Amino acid sequence: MSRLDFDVAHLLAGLMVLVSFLMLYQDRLYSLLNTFALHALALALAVAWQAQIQDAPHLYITAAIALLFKAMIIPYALHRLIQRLGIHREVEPVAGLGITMVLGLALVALSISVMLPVTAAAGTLAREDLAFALSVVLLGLLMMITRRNAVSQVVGFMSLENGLILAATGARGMPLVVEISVAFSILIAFIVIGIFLFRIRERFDTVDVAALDRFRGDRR
Amino acid sequence: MDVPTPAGASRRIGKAERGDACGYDDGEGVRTGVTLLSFLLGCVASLLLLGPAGVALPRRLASAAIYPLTALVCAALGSSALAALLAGRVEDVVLPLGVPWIGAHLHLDALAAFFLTVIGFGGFVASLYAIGYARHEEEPRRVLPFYAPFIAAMALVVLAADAFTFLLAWETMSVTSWALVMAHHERPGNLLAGHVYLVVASMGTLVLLLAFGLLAGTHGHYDFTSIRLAATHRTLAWLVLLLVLVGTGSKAGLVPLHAWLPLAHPAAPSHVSGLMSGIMTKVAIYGFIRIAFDLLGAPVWWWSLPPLVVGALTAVIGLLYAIVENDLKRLLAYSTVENIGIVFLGLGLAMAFRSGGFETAAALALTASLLHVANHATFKSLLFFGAGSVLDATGERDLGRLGGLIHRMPATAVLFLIGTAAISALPPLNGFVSEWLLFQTVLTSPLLAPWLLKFLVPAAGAMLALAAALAAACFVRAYGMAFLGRPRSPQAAGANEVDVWQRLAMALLAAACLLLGVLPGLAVDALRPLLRLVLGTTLPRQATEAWLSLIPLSARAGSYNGLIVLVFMVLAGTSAALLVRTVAARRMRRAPAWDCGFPTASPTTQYTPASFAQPLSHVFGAMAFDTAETVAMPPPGGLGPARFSLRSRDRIWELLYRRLALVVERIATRLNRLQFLTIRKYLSLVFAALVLLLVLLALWQ
Amino acid sequence: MIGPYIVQGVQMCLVLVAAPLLTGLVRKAKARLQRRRGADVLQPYRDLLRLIRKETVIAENASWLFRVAPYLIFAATWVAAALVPTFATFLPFSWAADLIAIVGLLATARFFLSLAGLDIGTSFGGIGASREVMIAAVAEPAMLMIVFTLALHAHATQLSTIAQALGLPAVGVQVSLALVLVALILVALAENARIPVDNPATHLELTMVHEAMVLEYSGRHLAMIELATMLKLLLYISLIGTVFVPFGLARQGAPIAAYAWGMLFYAAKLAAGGVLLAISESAIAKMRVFRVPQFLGAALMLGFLATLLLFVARGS
Amino acid sequence: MSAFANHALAGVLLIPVAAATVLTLVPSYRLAARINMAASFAALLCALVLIGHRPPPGTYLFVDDLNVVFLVLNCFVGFTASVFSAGYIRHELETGRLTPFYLRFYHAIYQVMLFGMSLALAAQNIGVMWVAIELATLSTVMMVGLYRTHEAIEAAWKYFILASVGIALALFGTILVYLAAQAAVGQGLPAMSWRQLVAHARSFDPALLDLAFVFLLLGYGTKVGLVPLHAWLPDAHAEGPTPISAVLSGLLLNVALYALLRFKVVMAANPGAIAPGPLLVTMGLVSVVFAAFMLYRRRDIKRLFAYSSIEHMGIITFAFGMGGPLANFAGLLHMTMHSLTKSAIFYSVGQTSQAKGTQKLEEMGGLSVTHPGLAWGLVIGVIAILGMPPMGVFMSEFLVISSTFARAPLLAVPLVLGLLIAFGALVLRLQQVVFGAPKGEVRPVHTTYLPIVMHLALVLIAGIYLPPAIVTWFQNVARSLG
Repeated sequence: MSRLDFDVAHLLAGLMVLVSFLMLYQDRLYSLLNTFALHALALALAVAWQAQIQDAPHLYITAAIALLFKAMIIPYALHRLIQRLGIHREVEPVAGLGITMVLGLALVALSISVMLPVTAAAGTLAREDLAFALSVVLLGLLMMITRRNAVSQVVGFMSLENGLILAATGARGMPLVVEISVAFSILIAFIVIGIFLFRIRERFDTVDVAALDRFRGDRR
Repeated sequence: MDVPTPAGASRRIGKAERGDACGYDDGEGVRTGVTLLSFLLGCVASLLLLGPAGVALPRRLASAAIYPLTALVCAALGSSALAALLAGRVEDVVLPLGVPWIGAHLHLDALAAFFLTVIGFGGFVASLYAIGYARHEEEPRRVLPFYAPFIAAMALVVLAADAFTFLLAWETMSVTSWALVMAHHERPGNLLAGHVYLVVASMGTLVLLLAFGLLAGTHGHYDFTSIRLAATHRTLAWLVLLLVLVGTGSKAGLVPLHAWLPLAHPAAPSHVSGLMSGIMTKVAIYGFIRIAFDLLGAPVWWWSLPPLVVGALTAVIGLLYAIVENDLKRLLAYSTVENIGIVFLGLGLAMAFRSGGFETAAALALTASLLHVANHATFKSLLFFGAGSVLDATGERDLGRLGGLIHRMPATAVLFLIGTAAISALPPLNGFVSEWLLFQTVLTSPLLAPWLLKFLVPAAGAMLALAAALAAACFVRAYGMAFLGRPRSPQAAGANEVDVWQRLAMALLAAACLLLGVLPGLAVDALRPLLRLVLGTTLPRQATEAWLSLIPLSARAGSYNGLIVLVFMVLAGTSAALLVRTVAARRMRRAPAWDCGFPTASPTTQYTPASFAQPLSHVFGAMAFDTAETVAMPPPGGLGPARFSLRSRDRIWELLYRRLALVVERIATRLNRLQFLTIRKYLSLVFAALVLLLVLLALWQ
Repeated sequence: MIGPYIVQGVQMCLVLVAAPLLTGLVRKAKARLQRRRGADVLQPYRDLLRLIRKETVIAENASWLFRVAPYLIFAATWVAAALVPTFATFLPFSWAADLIAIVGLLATARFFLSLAGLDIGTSFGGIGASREVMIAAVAEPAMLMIVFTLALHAHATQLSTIAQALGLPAVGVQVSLALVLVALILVALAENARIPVDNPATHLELTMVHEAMVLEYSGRHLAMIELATMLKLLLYISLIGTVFVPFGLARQGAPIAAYAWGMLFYAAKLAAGGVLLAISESAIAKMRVFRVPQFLGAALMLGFLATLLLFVARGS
Repeated sequence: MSAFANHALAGVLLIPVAAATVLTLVPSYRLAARINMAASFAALLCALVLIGHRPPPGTYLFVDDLNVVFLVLNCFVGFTASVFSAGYIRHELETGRLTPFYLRFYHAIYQVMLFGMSLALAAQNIGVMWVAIELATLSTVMMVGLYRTHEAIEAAWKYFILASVGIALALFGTILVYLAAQAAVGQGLPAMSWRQLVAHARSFDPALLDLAFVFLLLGYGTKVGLVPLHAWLPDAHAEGPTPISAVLSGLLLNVALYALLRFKVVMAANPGAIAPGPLLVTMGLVSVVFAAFMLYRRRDIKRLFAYSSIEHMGIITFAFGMGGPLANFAGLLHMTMHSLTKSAIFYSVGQTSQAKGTQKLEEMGGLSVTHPGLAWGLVIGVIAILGMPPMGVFMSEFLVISSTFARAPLLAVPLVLGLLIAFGALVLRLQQVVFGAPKGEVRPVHTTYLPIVMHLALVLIAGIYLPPAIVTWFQNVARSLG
């Protein structure tokens, strides 16, 4: 594998991490969605590049799914959703942005340090790529738990899942990647539909606005 | 420290090294086929089958059929076990059940045979009694399916020769008895009784499980033979001993694990109460003997401390509760606690002597305990049946509402009187014999070398004496309040004698009390194979003594002959009576009792149970429970009554059980918050776990 | 070989005959100490006879137990008394019951006496019974501790053996024995319902223990109980005599003369004991019921102390 | 012969698919229920065939000693649950808690669920297994939300989100395993097949394996319901229809556990990797103790037993974590016994709550007076799950505790404490429901005892006599688990 291929792949992966940070940084839903579209785009590019360098054409399907589904349909659907349900436009972060950023940096550091002992035998690409993918995953999870807003939580989950796809495609010659990405797209579709069906406005916890008492397991 | 291992043990090991099928020392017994054992197992199996029959058979037929059948099977069980005991038979069989690669080991030897005898005859009498008693049972369906299996489980515990089978039977015993306790589930308090009982029981089982885990080692040799051969390390063995004491003590009712006993035993139907108090506690004692004496091998002297101390305390504390108790059946249950304490005291002495290498003294102590086991089984069953008859006739268990029953139910009164006299250790009945033997044992204790024992043993003797005296007091009160005086309630006034089966059962037990008391030598002789099995030595044969008197050590040292005492008393009494009748005026007149000039003496002017116990609780009460006596006098010149009220709280219950419950409750409340988090918080839990593990990983590498 | 059995028989009759005499002696002595002439020493016999002859009155709701109890009590006490060596040791039936068994027999008597007290269902019976068992609950352990100490001295609970062992000059005077003697006296006072624990002569119901229990008895029943009480007193005094003054006791198969000496010694012991008792009774006042446990607790402590001392002594 | 076996395996997987497709078209409830039962029964028969004859391992599917246990158990409980659900759903329809509209796809989804689990178990390829487990999860989510009540939807939602995250983590772990394998086995499918993984595990990169195991533990651990990943479990059990609760407790948890076990084997085969034991033991202990305390404050009977499931999953994980032939044997036995017993309990609980018209514990009481049959079922079931003889759970707990105490006493003590605390709570609730004066209303209910009886009978027999065949089989598996 040529140096260039490696650098480009590396670049795209790094780009995704960067965009994840950007997403953590957003405080308005629309801009968050746009950033996520960007994230998905980066993923599409990365996957496409992998398809190219691994000359594994089936990965193009994954790339296409990423491009169409995640970069276009989902953000659009979520836009509609926000309008339809009249969700507050701004995200309510649990912790301040600064803290979230620091946490994110710590996570990236953690993922790299965890990946360090991995021997090069796993493939020159694999180590860095995995480090990035892991950071994307962790950042997504961080986003899910630092945002109160349902939509932003979904977005967090989707970015997490982008990280997974990145890792999967990064893994040279991994079979079933397409199937997995499809399965995941179904999962996400379910979530979005779920939000729509159950008219979840603010956060995952309150399903129905009509019911004021929030039900969590046994009543106290 | 090195201890002279008893001859029996060493021989045992030797045999086993020669690859003996089972490392037992046969004593004078002969290893035969498995004829007797298979017969016993047949009895057990049929008892087990009687359980489903209790469900399957139509209601009327079931209650009519189950108890007689159980009685028959139990009689067969008991008598064949007695035969096995006398012959000192040793039989093993391994069934392909239980833990697959071990199988269910079953083993019959003198020790097992003795306890089987107790179980068999206890079950027999209880079933006889039940034939009559069950006529008043409103819901036989709640009793019948569990009654026979309960007995079967007890028998199986005694026959089991591997840890799994033992615990299986042990826990089955708990479950079935729990079901029997819950038979009258609608009575207030029985739910609590059942709960406490089952929890304590399973605690005991788990503890025993740990003990067996230690004994079996990492490779899981659960059968007793290999456990016996694997020499457990001394300190480890001590841990095992403590665990076993807790495990079996929780079932036998050692203080402070006794709390369930006075709740559960009275809650069950009376024939079951008799079984639980008279027999089941003995099975627990069997467990202790089997593990502590047989499996653990030669003891060190300080092993004997826990049973000795706990036993002595239990003996006294149990009675202190019994003395102030107003519920007849609870009173009996507390006195069971006392007797268990006495037995464990004897076992502790036996261990102490054995560790010192004084086999004969150990044999004496063990004989005393085992004899007390048999005796307590008889008179406690008798007393519980008596209480059951009283309950039948009056529907009352509260002593404060009984009285005068001696007129209404004469037969029960006589039999119950014999029971009380026996349990109060009065010669010439059987209770006295075992206590006498125990005193003899205590008197041989100067032999013991360790100083601590030198001080503890006489103290234990004092406790024993105190217990004996308190027992007499307690049962004078019980009998006097229930049967003597004038009826304190219309129910008591309208009581009627119970039916013939119940009387028959009680009569059998009373006869047993008298026989065991008059001819103790025979009972002691019957135990000789057992002693040889467990200790490797025996006591001198008693049956050959002149006049069948009991001479454990030497005629000069001390001897007792119940027969002669009985004959003398009878002669003296009758001759006196005849003499007086010849001399005296025959005239006899009935007149009102002396009333100090207040003719209208209502039954309420009698001494109540509380007022009878007042001096005793005044003297001893502070020891066990914080009693608060309050006397409310009317104002000078006021005509209102003066009221005396006694409030006594069980210290152990308050300090131990309630507090434990509180702690669990508090922690539960704390943790319960985790049920009510938001999804985001749950996600953060997952996230935290992930990050934690990753960090650990990063650090580890 | 019928001789020993005759001796045994003689002893049984002896205690029966001597008991009222002893009581009479005590009463006489007390009367003298109180500057009264007092009744004749033989008065107790007359009383018993009179009681027996009298018509018996029993309460309406008295049960059979009430009527059987006196004979039972008498029998138990008599057997107990007959088994204590009086003037000779190792009688043929002496091994039928050792000291513990004797204590047990007395306990039997007490057991039935308290039951009889409860049988009528009057408050007096109740008072008597409950106080009696309270006293017994402390007295019996004390007695057993005494038994322990003696048994540890003699390596036996067999009274004859004990007497023999303590009779040896080797024993000499020992602390533990002294303690035991004191304890035994205290217990004896309590068991026999003597002052300061109880007053046999009182007729004020609320203060009595023993008398309250037998309040309902009359006629021959009362006679039996009185006789049993006298026997008990005799038993304790002869016990003390046998154990602590173990002299002049005739061995089995000894010549007649030895038996005669034994008789004399025994009579002397009884007389001395009786007089001492009378003196103490005239000297001390009766104590409150609830001080009795402390009184007997002292006995218990003494007994226990003695036992410990002995254990330690043995151990070293 | 192998062809026959192949067909059997195909049957286990395809019958549910076919049935699902058919069932989507069947509008009538009664017919659907019958088809459902028939299909599950057919699948069970195929699974039974598999015990005798193993098909040769394929690239995507295979059957070996380990997963055949789970497969048979899966199909068996699936069948009994379908029998139970017939009566249960009928009652729900009559009482109007469910309408035919909601039930339109109930049976179809039921079959899909069974298919997902069977596939996950029979999968040779870790990717296929992952997809299958996700499928099973999605279908159960729909089932949990069946009642459309506020609580049901919320429970479903909670389940859905947490499970999705868990699945995502599991996928990441799977990818890592592939990466680790790829270097040694070479690219492509072989690098994802169990047999290859186990065969070459020792030449894998340990660092990658460790990382992978962390993600797999958390990912599949979420579905096992280990504390602190358990949050979805109680609500999903409590709010879904009871047949589904039984399936969840009896099967889905096992499937996730199965996945963990497989990966544990791989880990164990690699000398350089961290020992998975301590992690499993810790999580197991935490789950046991935590669940034990949580039992005390439960108001809802199904949630109560859901927590007891967490407790038992903890025990099983603990046993496997301890490792060694004895503990592994005990773990396998306990897992089997637990799924049989717990599903039996849920059957009786479901009928009980129908009979009492509520799931609130405090509104129940005196069941033994009003419904003796149900009371027997419930009592025996709970006695069994409490580890009381003569039931099978007793034997497994006996082996777990005694073997542990001999090896590591300090680990056994908290375990025993947890068991005891849980014991107290369950007995308390059991007595409250079964005994005492009757409480709550008494409704007519179509009691179907057959499933309960079948399960409890099996548990009873296993507690007294384990056939040597099964024993040797379990022992082989236990040895392979290391």
